[in-house]
Amino acid sequence: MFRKITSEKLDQFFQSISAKQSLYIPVDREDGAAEFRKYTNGMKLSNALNTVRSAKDFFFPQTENLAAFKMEGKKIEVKDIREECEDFVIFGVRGCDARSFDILDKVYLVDPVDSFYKNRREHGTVVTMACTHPSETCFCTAFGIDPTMPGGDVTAFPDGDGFFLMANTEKGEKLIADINDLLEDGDTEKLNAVQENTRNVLKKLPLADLSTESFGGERLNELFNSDKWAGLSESCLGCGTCTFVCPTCQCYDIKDFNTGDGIVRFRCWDSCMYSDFTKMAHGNPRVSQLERFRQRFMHKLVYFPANNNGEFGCVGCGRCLQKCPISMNIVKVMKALEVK
Amino acid sequence: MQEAMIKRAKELLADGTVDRVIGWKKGEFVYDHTPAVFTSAQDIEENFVCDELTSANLSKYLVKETVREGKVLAFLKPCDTYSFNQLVKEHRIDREKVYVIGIPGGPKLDIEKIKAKGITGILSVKNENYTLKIDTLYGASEMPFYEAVSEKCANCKSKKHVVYDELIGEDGDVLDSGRFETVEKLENMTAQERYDFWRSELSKCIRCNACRNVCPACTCEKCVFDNPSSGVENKAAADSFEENMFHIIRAFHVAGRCTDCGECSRVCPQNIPLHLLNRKFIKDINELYGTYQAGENTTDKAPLNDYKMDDCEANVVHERGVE
Amino acid sequence: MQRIGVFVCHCGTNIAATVDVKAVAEALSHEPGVVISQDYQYMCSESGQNLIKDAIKEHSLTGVVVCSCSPRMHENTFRKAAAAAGLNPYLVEIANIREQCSWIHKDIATATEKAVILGRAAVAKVHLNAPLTAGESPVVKRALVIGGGIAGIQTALDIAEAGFDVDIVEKEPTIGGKMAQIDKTFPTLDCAACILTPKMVECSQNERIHIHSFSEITDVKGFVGNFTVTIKKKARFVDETKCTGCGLCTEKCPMKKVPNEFNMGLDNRTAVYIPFAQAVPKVATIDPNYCLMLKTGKCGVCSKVCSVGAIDYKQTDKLVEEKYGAIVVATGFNPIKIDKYEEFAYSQSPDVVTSLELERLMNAAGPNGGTLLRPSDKTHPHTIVFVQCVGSRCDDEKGKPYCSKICCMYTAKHAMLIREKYPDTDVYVFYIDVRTPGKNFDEFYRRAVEQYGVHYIKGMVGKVTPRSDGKLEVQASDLLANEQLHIDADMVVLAAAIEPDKSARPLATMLTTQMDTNDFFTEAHPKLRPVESATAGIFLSGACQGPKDIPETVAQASAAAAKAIGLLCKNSITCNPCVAHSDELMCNGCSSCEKVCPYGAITYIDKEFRMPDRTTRIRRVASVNPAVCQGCGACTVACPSGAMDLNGFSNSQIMAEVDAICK
Amino acid sequence: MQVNENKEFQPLIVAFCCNWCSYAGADLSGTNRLNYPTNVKIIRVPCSCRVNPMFILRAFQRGADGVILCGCHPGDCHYTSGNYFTRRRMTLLFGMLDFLGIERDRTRVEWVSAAEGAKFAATMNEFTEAVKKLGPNRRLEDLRCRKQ
Amino acid sequence: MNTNDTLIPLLGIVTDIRQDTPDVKTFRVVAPDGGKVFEHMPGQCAMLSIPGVGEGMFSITSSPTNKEFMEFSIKKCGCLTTWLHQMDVGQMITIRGPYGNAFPVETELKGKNLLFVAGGIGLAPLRSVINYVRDNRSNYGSVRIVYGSRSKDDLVDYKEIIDEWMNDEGIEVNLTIDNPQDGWDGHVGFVPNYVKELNPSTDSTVLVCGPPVMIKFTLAGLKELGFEETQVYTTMELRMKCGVGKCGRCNIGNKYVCKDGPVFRFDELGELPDEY
Repeated sequence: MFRKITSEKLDQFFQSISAKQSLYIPVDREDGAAEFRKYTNGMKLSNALNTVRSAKDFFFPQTENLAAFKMEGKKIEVKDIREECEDFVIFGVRGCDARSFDILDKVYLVDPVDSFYKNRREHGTVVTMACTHPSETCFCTAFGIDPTMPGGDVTAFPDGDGFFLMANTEKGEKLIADINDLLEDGDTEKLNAVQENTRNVLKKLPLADLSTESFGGERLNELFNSDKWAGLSESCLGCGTCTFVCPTCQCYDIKDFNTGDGIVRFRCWDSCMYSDFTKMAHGNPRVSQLERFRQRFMHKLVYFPANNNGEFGCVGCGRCLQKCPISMNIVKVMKALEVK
Repeated sequence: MQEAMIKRAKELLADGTVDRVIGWKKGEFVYDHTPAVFTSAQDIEENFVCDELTSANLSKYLVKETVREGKVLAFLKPCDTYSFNQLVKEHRIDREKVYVIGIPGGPKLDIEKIKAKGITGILSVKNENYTLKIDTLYGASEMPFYEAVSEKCANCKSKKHVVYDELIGEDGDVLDSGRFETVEKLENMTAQERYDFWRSELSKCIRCNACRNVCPACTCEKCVFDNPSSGVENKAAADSFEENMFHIIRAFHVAGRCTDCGECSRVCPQNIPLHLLNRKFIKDINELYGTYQAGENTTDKAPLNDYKMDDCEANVVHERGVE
Repeated sequence: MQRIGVFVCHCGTNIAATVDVKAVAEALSHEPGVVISQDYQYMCSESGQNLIKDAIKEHSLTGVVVCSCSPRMHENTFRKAAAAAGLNPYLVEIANIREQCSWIHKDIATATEKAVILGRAAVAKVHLNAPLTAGESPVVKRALVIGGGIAGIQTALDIAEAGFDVDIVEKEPTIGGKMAQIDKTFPTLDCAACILTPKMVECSQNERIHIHSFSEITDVKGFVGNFTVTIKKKARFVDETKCTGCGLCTEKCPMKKVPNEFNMGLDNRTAVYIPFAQAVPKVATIDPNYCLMLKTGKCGVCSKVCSVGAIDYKQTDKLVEEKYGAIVVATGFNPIKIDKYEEFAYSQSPDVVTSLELERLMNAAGPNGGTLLRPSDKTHPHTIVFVQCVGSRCDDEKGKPYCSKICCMYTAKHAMLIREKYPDTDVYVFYIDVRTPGKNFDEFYRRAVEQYGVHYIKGMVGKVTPRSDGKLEVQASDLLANEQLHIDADMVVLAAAIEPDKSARPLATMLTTQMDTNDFFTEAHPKLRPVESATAGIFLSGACQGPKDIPETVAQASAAAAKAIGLLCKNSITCNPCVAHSDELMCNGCSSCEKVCPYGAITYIDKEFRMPDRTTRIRRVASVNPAVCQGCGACTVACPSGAMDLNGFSNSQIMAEVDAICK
Repeated sequence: MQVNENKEFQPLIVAFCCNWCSYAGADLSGTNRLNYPTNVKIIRVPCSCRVNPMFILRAFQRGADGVILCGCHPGDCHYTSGNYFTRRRMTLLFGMLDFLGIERDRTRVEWVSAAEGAKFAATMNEFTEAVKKLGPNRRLEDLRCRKQ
Repeated sequence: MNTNDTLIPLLGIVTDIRQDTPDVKTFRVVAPDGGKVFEHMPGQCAMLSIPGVGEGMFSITSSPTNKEFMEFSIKKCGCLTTWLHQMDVGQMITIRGPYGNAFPVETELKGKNLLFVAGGIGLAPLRSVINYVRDNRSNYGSVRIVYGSRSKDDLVDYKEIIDEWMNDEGIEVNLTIDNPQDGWDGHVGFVPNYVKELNPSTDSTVLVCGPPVMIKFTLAGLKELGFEETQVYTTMELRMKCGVGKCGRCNIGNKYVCKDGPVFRFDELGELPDEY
């Protein structure tokens, strides 16, 4: 199964998918940045390498309601206000974001399983898109990701005038089967050339030689106690930009909102960079920005691999490199802490 | 410029005038300079950078720095000096603990504006006669310098340093900028158009707090939006109302204090033109209560802490612009 | 858990007729924390209050909501009831379901619904009420009287008589005010100076009275019982302590062409001067606008002739700060400027004068030594026309809407005096109405008409035209005879309206007292508290509160003094506990709050804090003086971090009310 | 928002009134039996300057369709200057709300003295009508708080 | 629809409230239809909440052997706990759990001599173990309880200690308070010092819970007495927030208190970065 959808038929392709289920594709915004939007007729697929917000939103949205409560006198009534999740397709997920789902799975699908996340995962079909023009900020290869083979339920390989589609899972096969009429056999030669070209670019990336050698669970205490953290964290603003654009950051907070009619309990993204992140009634175990900054990077580079067979909690998408207000990022941290 | 700054920084460190220097540190790429505190001449020699991409306003760091012992050397661009003054005025910075060297300002470049041209894989950016020569992974590109100038510099309000201990380079003048043009354009839209505009902008907000945390006017010990007992705490906008609320209140809290340094829009990962909210307040203040520039000095009464008996009534809103 | 009692008042049928009070009580009984919800005929009655008291005890209530009339009516009643039952009075909230519900709505269903919502808001608020304790602040046993006219003098004398120190601040070089300029008083026709000057002397001799003449108030801080006032003692270039008032300098001063204010500019004085013979303090003052020495540095005659060396050309304005427990405002009045009334030719002819100018022209100490002569040619006037209500009872912008009250009587006085002294003079008085309510006033007026033959003509003077022969051609209408009159007058006297002194408006701002649109001070209650301002500790004396004649002024002056004495007798006063307070942990020390505080209640202190990371840091934080704060809340909004909050009207309380109303 | 029998839109109006002038003015309109709609619910504050913009936004969030702020006439503030600050704050805030496309007629500042019971009633009648014309507040509401 | 998510709470009713100390109350919670809301093991925690006020993690202080109800001893310190302290019997609360691991009562502790060291509110999690051990007395060796508090009024569960624990065969209870007090003829002094004075035999397994300083010095004292870190357990439930190890707060190094804890043996903690 390796068939092609040509550029001319792309609209038809999107239309026929969106006729059955919600389809999300990356589109260009007026400000030049790309974001995933629900497909409607006439929408144009973005050429951007990546969206500002990662694709994790589809499975782990910034806010989601958990339950509602009605209070009367001493009585409490719990109400399930979960919205029925319908099938949806995300088209155009890059290899880095696709990997982030694996990482999120290791948090949310392990016991105790998060049913909200699971529900969304089950209903979502991920169509990835192979990269052709990686940016200078890309370093996914450092984490063993091949952006030319991004995985997902279906992979779309652009060859310049359309996409070759490859189903990787049953869900993917079903998706392709549904639109099989639109597909045609194509010349894979051009595709091979594109892929080859991409691989060459990957080798030339400024961060191509970034090494993860120095990280992982083994050096936990050594890295934790490094004297480099003070300098690295000193200008951190303590904002949540890196964590919110990060495809693998998954910290959350649970909050109650009084609607006047009752209480809605919702979950929302939280950031370990925030000064009150760990503040609880009895105190705050991470009082300084140094500790919070260290936590974020230790988590991705040390704690997560320590608990997950060496797999890192970063996918090298480069969003934090582009978006940090003060240009501090995981690459600078890795380079500062690495053992040469 | 950079050489002169490095030289002075080393001298002032050596003669004990200051014991540390706040400036910018080189990054991995041509554009990712990080504000940093230098304590050694060697570190300065190797890593100090000041070029067309060192946009970050260093003034706010001095709130933290002046709590510490000793004196710090700060390199401040004209716009940063306004923020600095405002913070001194609000007793947030101990002026005595800072040695201010005024340096010429922009125009600084906005790397996002280059990327928005579809230029990707940027390896180097050079300004040759106001044409940017950009070397990328995919070959060389070029674009006019001014098309890549950041919003805050494109509408620069002043090249004048309002406070300094010494200057490197010449001092400039307050400029007659067209910074209110976009605000005016919006004012002349219909209410529905304005509503649609702001909804499409503010709905992008991810509440990362970058705008707030970078803002030199937002130095509250505890922000109301982080404070559960304020009644308006919220961590993420769970409804469009909260998106509006956060930005309205933030703009209101800095109204009359915002120096229009432009950092909020610069750091917004979603490119929301937040500075327009602040500029709207500045424009209204200028028009209704007389021209006022926050940070211009440390003495003038802030417009919201002041009044005139014959101020206009609030219904002036009904009489202006387009409904 | 909160235990809240709700008490719904019928107010007879005032509430119950349009609001289903039982339904309100029933609906509110389901609100969170409400343990008892009752209705009653009259909650403010003794038995109604007992109902509340009993419920507080029986149900150990932690909060009380009374749905009744406006809190402006009975908040205190219910607070006292709660306190009597052992509940902190500030745990009581009122839902105003009478003035703001039952009295304005007709439909029972919607009015009831609204009453429930208002009650709900009060319940939501009372959940967050904190017990408050009113502090006490000491009373400074000293009073300040602003203005040294007859009002100020009388007030000061009365306060001093009661045994308290009192300061008079007078902006002119001498006390005495307008009364000192008046020739005779109505209706007794006794000499004003003869009854005023002994009082002035008494002031200067009473050791409890301290006169700051030629001084102004520049700043007032503080609050009832504890005002701090900055007084600017303007440089008079004469050492008050040395000057004996011998007057030699005034005789020798070469600069003799200075218009004499005391005589309304009708003659001249010297650059160094004593306003009038009986001035108190009798101290010379140098007018820097005219003094050659001060202007050109060449002269110094006065210094040379002064035997005690009192002249001091280097003297500068001096600021003194004093503390007072009470302040009495007695800033008085002035006749309005009448240049705008071109029809009366005031600016064109010196023979058109105001009534106050006439007083000086007739006064023995006046420019003509008491002989009434035309200012223009110093001849004896044979025909004098008085015009009433010049600028009074006037709808246009030139004048004042109110009646100046004293004009009718002083004009009758003038007419009578002229007719008595110069029987060959014809006197015409043009009036709209003659207003003579006052003891012996109408009799006085009738005497002028009947006994002295003054021609009272109901009508208006349309135009006064100075003629080349020196006569003033007066065109007027006689409304009763319905005819036009032409009178060739020698003099025209205008009864100019009176207005508050110009210094009153800025003073009101400093004192945080209210004024009406005419700049008269507003009394706390027009009927029941006529000599108090709405700002505690500030009292009103004399014409600053409204036009008054001398006996009324003196009566009010004594009344204000009595009020001030009542305050000064207390050792301390209870403060309002609904004041602002700053959460030091959140305060940025940015000074925004201080800038908007009208009372200067906020100061900054450097305080050491233990930071979360166990280090310590010294931070500048705001601190509110609860005795000074009046609880307006301006600071709470100026504070961006929300560190500043207001007791009794806290952010969370108001938001709870909003939430409850919008529920 | 309340919906009555005939389904005519009934706006919810929150009125912040200063204790010294406007609240007394509201009382006076009651004393004089001057009608204004039940839509108006009054919150008493010591001075108009106590009203934080957050309270106004909060009211809109929770379902108010109009917010009006009443204080002493300029110059008559019981606390001397409170209403002057209010005037500047609200001018700027309302300007900002307008800038964001929120209907102008949903917000208002009105000076009502203790003697102006008639003005209070007239103002409330007028304001309620104006808000009624605008219909329910949609641009500044919180969907979670919308009444079913 | 699947509502069986661990973040969705169940309901409980507070059937009894006991004022233990001036700032500690013990709440008895049962399911709305009677019985326990869920089963647990000693040392596990539950998330209690009043919607709109907040959620909070509390160790379950009753023993699993109690088949009728669960109990929570809660010190007033924040917004939620203040609310809980103000509520009346009959109030519903939401509850989810149980969370975290338990003291290894069925494995490593079995057959061992046990030394419980508690300070202040730190007795709450240990009470569950103590009563579990008392109810399964034959499975364990000797039991000694060292419990101290600021004053005698601050001793939580004091009545149960006197009436039951002290009367049990083979249980030795040693109480201490920080400062001398009228009506107190027992030991006076800090817990760590008292432990050292008592000089317990090193063949015991120790369960410590209390304020961080107390734990620190107790551990040091035990080491002086010859105890190994492998013999000492503590619980760190104060670090738990969401309860399921996903919200990102509870980790100490790569260990998640919600999942790997809250009960830790000191040798395990020793390997972790110094962040607790």
